Amino acid sequence: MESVAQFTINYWQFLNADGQAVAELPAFTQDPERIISLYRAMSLTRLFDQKAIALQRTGQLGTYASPLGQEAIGVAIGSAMRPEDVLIPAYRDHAAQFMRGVRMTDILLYWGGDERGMDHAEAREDFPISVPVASQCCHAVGVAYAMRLRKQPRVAVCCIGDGGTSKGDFYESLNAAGVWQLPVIFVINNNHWAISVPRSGQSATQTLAQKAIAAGIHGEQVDGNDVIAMTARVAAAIERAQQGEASVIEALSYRMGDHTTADDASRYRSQEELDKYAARDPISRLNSWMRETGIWSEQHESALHEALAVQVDQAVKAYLATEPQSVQSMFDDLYETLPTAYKNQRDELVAAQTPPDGGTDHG
Amino acid sequence: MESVAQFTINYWQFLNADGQAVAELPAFTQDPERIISLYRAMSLTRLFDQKAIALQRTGQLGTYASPLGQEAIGVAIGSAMRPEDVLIPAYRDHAAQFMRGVRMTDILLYWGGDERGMDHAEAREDFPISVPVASQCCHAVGVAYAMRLRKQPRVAVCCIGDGGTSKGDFYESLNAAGVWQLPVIFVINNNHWAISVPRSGQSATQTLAQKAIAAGIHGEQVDGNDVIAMTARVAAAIERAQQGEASVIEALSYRMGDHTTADDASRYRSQEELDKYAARDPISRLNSWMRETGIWSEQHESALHEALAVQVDQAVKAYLATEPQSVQSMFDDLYETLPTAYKNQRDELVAAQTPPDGGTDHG
Amino acid sequence: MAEITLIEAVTQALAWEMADDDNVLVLGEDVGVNGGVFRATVGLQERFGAERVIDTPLAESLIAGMAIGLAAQGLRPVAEIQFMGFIYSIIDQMLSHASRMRNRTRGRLSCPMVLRAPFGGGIHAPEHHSESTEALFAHIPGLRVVIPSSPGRAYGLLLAAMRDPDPVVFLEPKRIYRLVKEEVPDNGEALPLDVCYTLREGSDVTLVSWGAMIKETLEAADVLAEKGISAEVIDVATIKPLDSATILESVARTGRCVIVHEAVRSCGVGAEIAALLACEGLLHLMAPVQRVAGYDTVMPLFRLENHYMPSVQRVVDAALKTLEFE
Amino acid sequence: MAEITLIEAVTQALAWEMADDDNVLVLGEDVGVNGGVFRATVGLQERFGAERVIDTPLAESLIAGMAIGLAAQGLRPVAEIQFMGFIYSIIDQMLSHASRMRNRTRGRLSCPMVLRAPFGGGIHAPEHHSESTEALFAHIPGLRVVIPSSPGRAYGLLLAAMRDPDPVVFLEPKRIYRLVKEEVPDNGEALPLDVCYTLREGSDVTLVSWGAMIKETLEAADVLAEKGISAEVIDVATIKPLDSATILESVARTGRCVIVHEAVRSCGVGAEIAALLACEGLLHLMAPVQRVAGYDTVMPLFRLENHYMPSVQRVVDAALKTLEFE
Ligand SMILES: Cc1ncc(C[n+]2csc(CCOP(=O)(O)OP(=O)(O)O)c2C)c(N)n1
Ligand SMILES: Cc1ncc(C[n+]2csc(CCOP(=O)(O)OP(=O)(O)O)c2C)c(N)n1
Ligand SMILES: [Mg+2]
Ligand SMILES: [Mg+2]
Repeated sequence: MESVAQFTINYWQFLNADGQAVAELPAFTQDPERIISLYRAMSLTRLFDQKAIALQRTGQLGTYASPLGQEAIGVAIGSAMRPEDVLIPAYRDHAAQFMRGVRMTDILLYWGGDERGMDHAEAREDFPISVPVASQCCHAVGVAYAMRLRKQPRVAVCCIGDGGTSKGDFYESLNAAGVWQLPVIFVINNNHWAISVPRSGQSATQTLAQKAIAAGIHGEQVDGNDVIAMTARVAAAIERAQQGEASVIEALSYRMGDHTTADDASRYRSQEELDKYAARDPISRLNSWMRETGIWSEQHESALHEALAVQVDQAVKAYLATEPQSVQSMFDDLYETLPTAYKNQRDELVAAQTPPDGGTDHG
Repeated sequence: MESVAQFTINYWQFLNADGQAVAELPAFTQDPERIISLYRAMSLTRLFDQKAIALQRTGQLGTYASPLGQEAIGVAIGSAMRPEDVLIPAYRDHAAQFMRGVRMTDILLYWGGDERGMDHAEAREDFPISVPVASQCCHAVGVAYAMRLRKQPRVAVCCIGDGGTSKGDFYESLNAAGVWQLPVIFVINNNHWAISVPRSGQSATQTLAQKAIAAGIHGEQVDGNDVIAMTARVAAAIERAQQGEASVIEALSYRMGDHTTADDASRYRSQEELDKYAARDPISRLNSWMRETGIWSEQHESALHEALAVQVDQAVKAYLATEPQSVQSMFDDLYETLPTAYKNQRDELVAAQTPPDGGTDHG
Repeated sequence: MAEITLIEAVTQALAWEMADDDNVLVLGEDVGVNGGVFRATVGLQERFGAERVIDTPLAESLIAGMAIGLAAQGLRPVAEIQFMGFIYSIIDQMLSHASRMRNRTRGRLSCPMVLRAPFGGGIHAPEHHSESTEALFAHIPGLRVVIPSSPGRAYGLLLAAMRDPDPVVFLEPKRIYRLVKEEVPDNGEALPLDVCYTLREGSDVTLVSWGAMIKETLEAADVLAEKGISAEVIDVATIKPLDSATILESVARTGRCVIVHEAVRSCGVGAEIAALLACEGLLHLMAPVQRVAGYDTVMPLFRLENHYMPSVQRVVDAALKTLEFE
Repeated sequence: MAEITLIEAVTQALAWEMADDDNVLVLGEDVGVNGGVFRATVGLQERFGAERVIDTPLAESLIAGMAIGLAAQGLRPVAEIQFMGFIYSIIDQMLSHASRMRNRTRGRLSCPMVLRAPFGGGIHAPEHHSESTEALFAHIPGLRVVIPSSPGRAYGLLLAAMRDPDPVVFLEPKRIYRLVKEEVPDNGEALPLDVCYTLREGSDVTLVSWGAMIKETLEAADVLAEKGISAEVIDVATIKPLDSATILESVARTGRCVIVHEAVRSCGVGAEIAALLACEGLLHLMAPVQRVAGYDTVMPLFRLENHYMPSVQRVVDAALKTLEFE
């Protein structure tokens, strides 16, 4: 018997749960603007989230998936990506989408049952939200392959949850990324739950980062509630990706809210667990550090919140004021040109909306 | 940054390519009977294989997948398994199936286009051959779950190829086996090719054994052409499985023949490569060692071959003499009881075979 | 006896059968502690233990494939796919293995599994949560596909599905999960599979439907009755194999047929029923067959879903159209 | 100009388009060095390089999903699934993403991909290598499903598929891959999608088919002609969307229709065509529609496959049956 292969998984953290630096901080942290922009983005996401949940509770939004407590992940992704990169998100990644230029109104439209939310004016090459878990990973491989084929210095960044790592599509994609040395990064939001199934119910592995070992690509674990670590590590992965090394980043976080507004997490998890993770909050952590380093104050905080509240309110207003789509819109982008075969049906649909004068009343 | 998880993959070999012991041999090698039975089984598989190819070439068998050069893997699996265990084979595993009691005639029937080959009289709980690559891995999980639920000291052994390790089903199954600590073993026949795609085209990993790391189960590499190593390591995995530790065994071998009789491997691989691997043949390797240890001679060899030839000939005769199934057999096991809805069709089918007297002639 | 909803009838059937037969297992995503995202399996894990009510990893192909392995070992797995929108990755396991295990082994092994999944629109669910793709399964030989339309039939048909020796895809119309309540005695009595249920007799036109659309179809029959038109309403219930005798017999009497389903029109199960009439019931037909179905487009997000789904009005209009022919 | 087979026409179309449009890529299992297990992509990797003719790992969902990513980036992927028997694990990607990318993003992204797969029985292939399950794709809104039945149509329709702005499932009847040869000018001229091809005009009965069964259908028309019966033969070619006008117009003239397909009868595409006649062509029908199809059972292993597949005799018998009605 001889040992023929050895592997190690590393864990990265810069700020601990109390906002204290536990390692030498990356250079970008010297730039208060940059730090404040991360802070602002996380705060915006949280405010948006509260608003979205309120809209849902009052019947003005459909089922909605909250990223509460996981804002650092999306913000770091969005912050490290360049405009020319492509984001392939799942359904809990609007923090990243906002950073990419997707409007809050678009996200509200989507969860409000309107396809136009996926037709955002910015980030035109980014993928729309993917609901079928892990299916988006295969798209990321295709996007990255296209970039490599065209010798473009771009990367594809794909988001997935801890539950999603159990799906075949996730693995098939990692494996292919390894074979072709593609510029792609898979960021796992390990928020410890997949609806009611805990992380331990998904996989017996010590880490999710080690899934990368099965694909021969880079894998590492990062404190997903440390936006500095996340930003640094996603940036490093983007560097590697351009050299042809794909990565898995397991971002350790926690789903502080229900799975979606249709869920009631108290059925399956304890308040103690919530309390434990509340203490690791990404926003208050960065806040502590910013105050410690003197770049942030109570005044800054309230000014920020006022500004953000205005922004969110405007987005909500725009959402609520959006004219509904025509019914025939459901046919209009089915194909580039609607085949003759379906024209009748489109006509029927339109006719069904406008009962002809003097039409029979079947009530 | 800190290292949070470390992994090692080990490689096992007892007899090197020349048949020399390179490590202390396991106890069972002291028993000449046992060794000779392994040798006999490998030789039988090879003789059967030659015959099957000849039958195919002469139009007496359909497309057929040869295990040439990989006989040690199936023989070791079959030899290490107990009757109460369950084999879940792919399509190149008849060496293992023979050891389980499946008749050569049954395997010929299957490749000869007759379903009755899957209705073998022995090993009634073993799965039939699985053609959709990797799909059988999920079945193995179910079988192993049933064993664990019933607290039976049995294990499920699932066969798959190197190409099959790229499929989502393979990974989903390993992962589930880890979660539930199931008594299941996945043996990968790494014969270096998946039709025309070389091992390197399937995965960037150094080994296939390390796929186990993504599932938190045991993984190791074994010289798949060393029947002693394979037998010992499958036996060890059966032990572990009963303690709730699932395993992946990557058996390093080589596909000496074409993918199937429908393939022409000379289109995509070199004679040099074939020559290199021919020197690692599992049968001649064991033969060398047996002769070295004095339990085997030229006389033994020719007596064995005579006996095996008779056995194979009988099987072929029985195959060729098998009466065809009735046409309606295609309906008879569709459901336990054929639903009324399909009775007409069964009648139509039967009627189509027996043109009524005086029926119209549409020629 | 209390009245229960369709989803409660599902739970009741599962619990009855698990209590009665140790071989019955439930597996799927969130079926355990959480009792299923629709609460179909609520209380089962507490009562029957985590070994028999299994929360699986998030892996649908595994769920179906594992059920095949369990069934081959003589267990009776009832697998849940959380929404029909996530059922597609199991088609391979169902088509290549579950449906043909008995056939390909000439009866040596079999696959007595049930695959449950909620389906259909109308509850303002997120994307991919509202489609009706039962036709995909109805084309696979060796399967049964069963769809209840009331609490009583949910109970009786699910019991029958669990006792059936062959694989059954059991699709639950989630829009009517909690819409009506009825008394469903918990007596373990199954209802027959492979037969249509005639819910209302009539002589002028035959309305054929299944699942949630039975609601609109019955309402349409009421509207027609007010107009003096007597509509027969048939709940297909088992869409594969199809009980063509009941449908043909009815159309032989009425001469007119409207088929109602939520699924996309083209190649839906309605096509098979219309084909049945064109092939075997032509001489009975006094008017063209009408199909009132989902449009041949992607089920829209929920703002427009009500426009997509067949309405009572559309069913009534279609019936009236068939009656224009003398 | 040399005559070529259907499979050679496929290769010719791929090569033409790859030479003409740098964005065209071919991907799949064994499509590279090996040139495909049926030789459809032979020579392409040599000519266009391994970056554009991609041997993938053995992972079908990846192949389809990756094609979606490539297409979203403006490439024109032509993905091969080695046999239709291994296509089922991509239904999720095709249904949930490829078919609806344009619709769900309101045109922002689209999915101009082609998915090629050989299908059908009759070549004594191993298990799972002989089924015809085109109906599964014909039920998915947003897709096109195209099936050629001759070298010329293989060339012209495949070119059209590769140039189509939306996803096309292109199914190749492997039984006739090498059965006939014809001259197919390599001129890059596409044939129209979404229309039926009338291969033979006739006035007594309409025979509708597609793919390999066109052979038996044409032969049946010959047999019928000998009996003085004039059969029209329609090759549906694009089974989704369906060109109902051509079929209805023909049946309006003949009053009789026989639909021929290899796939399982229940919920096959034949059902949709028969439904079309029941719904929109009823008044033309002078006799019940006949479906000559694969039986509703698992395609048997090859010893019995010829008994399973529709024969010329069965088509002729069905046509004669429709003619019994006056
Ligand atoms: C393939 C698939 N199966 C099931 C579902 C239903 N579902 C939606 S989210 C979810 C859990 C996902 O958990 P995870 O991947 O950890 O992401 P999280 O929601 O925690 O962000 C499930 C089962 C789905 N959307 N897709
Ligand atoms: C899911 C699936 N895709 C494709 C095929 C076609 N096919 C049959 S064998 C094979 C290669 C398998 O290679 P490997 O797993 O290494 O096994 P080997 O044949 O070398 O024993 C392929 C692609 C299949 N049978 N199943
Ligand atoms: Mg999660
Ligand atoms: Mg191999």
